[in-house]
Amino acid sequence: MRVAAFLPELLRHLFKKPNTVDYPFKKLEVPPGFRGTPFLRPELCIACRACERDCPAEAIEMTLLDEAEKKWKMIIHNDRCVHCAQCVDSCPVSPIKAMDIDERYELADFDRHNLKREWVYLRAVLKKAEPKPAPPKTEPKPQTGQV
Amino acid sequence: MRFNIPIGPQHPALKEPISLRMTVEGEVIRDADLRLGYNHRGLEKLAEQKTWVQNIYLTERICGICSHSHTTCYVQGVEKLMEIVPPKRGLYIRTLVAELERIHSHLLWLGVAGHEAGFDSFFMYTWRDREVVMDLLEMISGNRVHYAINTLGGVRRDLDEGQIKKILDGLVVLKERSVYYARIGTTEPSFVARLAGVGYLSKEKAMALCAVGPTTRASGVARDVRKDDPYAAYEDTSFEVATADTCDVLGRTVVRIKELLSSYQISEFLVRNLPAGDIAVRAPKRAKPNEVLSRYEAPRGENTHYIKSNGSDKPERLKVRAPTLANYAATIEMLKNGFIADIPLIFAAIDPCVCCAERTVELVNGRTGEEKTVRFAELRALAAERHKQLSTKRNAVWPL
Amino acid sequence: MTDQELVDKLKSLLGEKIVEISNPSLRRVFFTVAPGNLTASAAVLSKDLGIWYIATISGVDVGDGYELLYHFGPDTGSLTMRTKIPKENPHIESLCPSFPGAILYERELQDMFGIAVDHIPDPRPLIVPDDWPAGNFPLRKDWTFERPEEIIPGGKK
Amino acid sequence: MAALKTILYLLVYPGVLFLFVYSTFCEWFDRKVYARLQNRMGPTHTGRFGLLQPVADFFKLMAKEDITPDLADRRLFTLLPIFGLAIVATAGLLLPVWVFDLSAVPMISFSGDVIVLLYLLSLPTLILFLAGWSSTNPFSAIGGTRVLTMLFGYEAPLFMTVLSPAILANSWRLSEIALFYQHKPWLILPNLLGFAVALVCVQAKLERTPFDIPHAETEIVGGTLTEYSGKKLAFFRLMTDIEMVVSAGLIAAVFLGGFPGGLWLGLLNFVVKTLVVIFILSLIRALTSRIRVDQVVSFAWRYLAPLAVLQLLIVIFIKGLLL
Repeated sequence: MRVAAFLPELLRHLFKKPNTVDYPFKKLEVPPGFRGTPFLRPELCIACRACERDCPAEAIEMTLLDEAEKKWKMIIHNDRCVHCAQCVDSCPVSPIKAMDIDERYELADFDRHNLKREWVYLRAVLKKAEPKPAPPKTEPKPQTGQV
Repeated sequence: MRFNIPIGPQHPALKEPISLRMTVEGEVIRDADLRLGYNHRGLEKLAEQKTWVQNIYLTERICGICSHSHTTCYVQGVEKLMEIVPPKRGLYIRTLVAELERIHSHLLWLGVAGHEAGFDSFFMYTWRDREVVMDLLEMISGNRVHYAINTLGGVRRDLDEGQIKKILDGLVVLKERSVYYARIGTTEPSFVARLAGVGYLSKEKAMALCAVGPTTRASGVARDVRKDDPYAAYEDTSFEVATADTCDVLGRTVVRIKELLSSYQISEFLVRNLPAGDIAVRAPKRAKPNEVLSRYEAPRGENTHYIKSNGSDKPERLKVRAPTLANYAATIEMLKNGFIADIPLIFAAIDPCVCCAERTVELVNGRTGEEKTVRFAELRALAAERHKQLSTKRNAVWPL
Repeated sequence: MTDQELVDKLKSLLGEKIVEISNPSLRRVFFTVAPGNLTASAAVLSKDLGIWYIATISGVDVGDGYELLYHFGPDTGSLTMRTKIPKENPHIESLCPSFPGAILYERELQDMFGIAVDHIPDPRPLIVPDDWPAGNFPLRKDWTFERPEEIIPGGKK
Repeated sequence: MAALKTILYLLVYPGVLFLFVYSTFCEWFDRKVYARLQNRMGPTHTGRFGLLQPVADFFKLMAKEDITPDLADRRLFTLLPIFGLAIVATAGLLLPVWVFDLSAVPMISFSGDVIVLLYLLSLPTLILFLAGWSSTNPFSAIGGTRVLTMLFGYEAPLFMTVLSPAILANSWRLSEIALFYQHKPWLILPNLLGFAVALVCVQAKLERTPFDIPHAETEIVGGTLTEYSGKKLAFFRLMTDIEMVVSAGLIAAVFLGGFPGGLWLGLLNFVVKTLVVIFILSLIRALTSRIRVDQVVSFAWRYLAPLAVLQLLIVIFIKGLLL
């Protein structure tokens, strides 16, 4: 038993910088590999629907718009997404995944409809012989940002 | 004078909804009753409609604090059903995450115990240093709470040299701080006065009521699944099962601190002896009809999953027994003849993990004492009715 | 005590009460008894084998009946006692005299499967709310639920 | 003119307005020190350094919906916060800081005002008890009984320790006690033990950790104030803040030599000395965990009361031998 056992530790911190982060004004950096928001690289997607099948939250919705053109539509419901990145693991396209996840974590919105992301695209065809066309290095922007 | 006080479903001491009805006489509790189901999400039924892969993430969401324990328990059961053996490196990483999770859970518990006893400085400092292990877990798995590192047949992410160095550095800091908190927690007089002798659970009672985890170990029962029934990489590690024989909340604190120290030792061993090789093997889509019982020592005690497969890509039955449920009977026993002031500490000492989903509320009519259960829609209707009767009408319309 | 010793000991203690016994993997023993022999077998487990820990009770709807699995935890691993009861008027004797800790799981069993547990010390519902409609037992296979269509609040469609 | 002066005295300085401003500042100081001791930031955004946060909290509460329980006595329930605020504000007027001239304002400074001040500081405790009891909520009722139980523990030692410097100074008047110690500062030293005991008792009176038992939120939700909301809760919070300022002022006046130096310097003295006392109170709050109500009573009678008696004996001894 020691009275005021915590005293030295408390006084030591009295004039130190606080350990907490002034969050909405200052932001913490996320480590590499952080699982943020999923997105699609539509030019690579072969429409195998593996991500849709494996998504535990049923947040991925794929529909075939045009049979002849092989035109597909994918909606990612970010309001349902649990950020597990199973879709990235399930995606068979390699080395650059068609389905990938970025590091954005501030998704809050006043309207759940704004959280949907939608892509309309033609199915990519895997070419076995020739190497893949160099995928764009920059983060592809969602083709239709608005809903 | 005897009267009833309700602790929960909504109460500042409870982080999750559960209802404890206390019959008190002055400051002394004479009887306690328990009511669950405020957060029943029908998870076992839902699991029967999801595929094996989807169920990993479903079981992960049984609990936030011990998310890794439920997935590991589920995944190692399914691996047996599918007759695949994960590679050694995968098992080591899985065990490492499990131990880091135990560290974060026990540090969290230390802080919560401080907070329940009104020792907020202790709470702030332990949680500040808990960030170290949270950052390690985030670095390894990509998320702070739901690590999702397990997959059928191994783990999903590998460790590189830089990460291993960071983990070792972090463990040094954590170890030093834990030793310090152990000293504070067992020497600060006002804190010890709240812990010692509170929530007595004798060894016989602990065994009869089938308590698990640190609750029984603090009553002198050396029972630890990691030792009795080694899974994952625990066969390679060596550690002591932490016990105490004071049978009170102080004993449970001591057990948890001892487990923290042994967890640092195990994690360090795992990181230093990480075998080379693959981290996962491919898992089939279906499992043959069979059944398996999987056990796991979660930070709160033994976690049991019974999984039955029927040859399809979905389980026939997934039975989950989380450790907290097993401790409820013992909690009622500990609460009896205690003080009202000790309720939060005793209840927190089993490290309850109830999880949240609001479904119903109980309304007690103040005049008649009559109780009824009201659904959320009715409650909103009642609120709207009351709102209309108010003399000053508000103009603002609530957006929902 | 190895698994084989446990199996031999069970065989000698319970005799012909055991319908079937298996040891599918290391530290896992499953044995089956008739529903009538349940409490007697449990008493033997707790008295003669010194088992005090019951992990949980799993109920499974197997089509032509309910299979109940009582998972015990001896020091050597896990021991499961299995029994099967018919679907008509399902009821089972309580294990609370031998294992007081079983009460929570028996109450859960009542709520989820509608299996009446005879002589249970506290038969009130544990998990389902008090006004839960009678005759609804969620974990039976014939109980299905309609998922209501998700209505997303907000202005836009 | 005299009437105007009295009104100014009651309403502006050192009356309600000054007490409001200074007590919110003290709450900010307490919160900030508590936060920095815990390596946190504390109030940051409202006003410069978050100085206006307690004021903002007060006005936010004033704007909130005000609910009275169906079963509660409506009149008592409403009047209690107003009474409580009035009582502590009155107590604030008795502090010797604004009364630098011994001959002036006899209704504010008189022989025996230290007793009146102590009495006025006891009343908020009773107000809190009545508030808890009239709320007809089990949590409030338990909180109310805890308030009274604790009162029996700390009140006697507090009276004894505060009165022992008065005995040494041979006066029951706060300004005279302060003046005595200003002339003989070395006589403060024998009272150090009493100072420590008084700090602990004031901590208990203000219901702060380790004595925040009547409103221990993890045990009995809001305790005595569970059913209070809106304006009434705002009044109670303000009451607690002013009570803290007045108690700190009392301790400073009795043990730390009062507030000499006229209008401005006296005010400066008052601010510095009360802040020192409040800093120590915050430190105690950060250092300890909440104890049980039975432990409070046994702690008070096992340690505080004997120490207070010892302090009295020391004072009587010194008075008999040296003076």
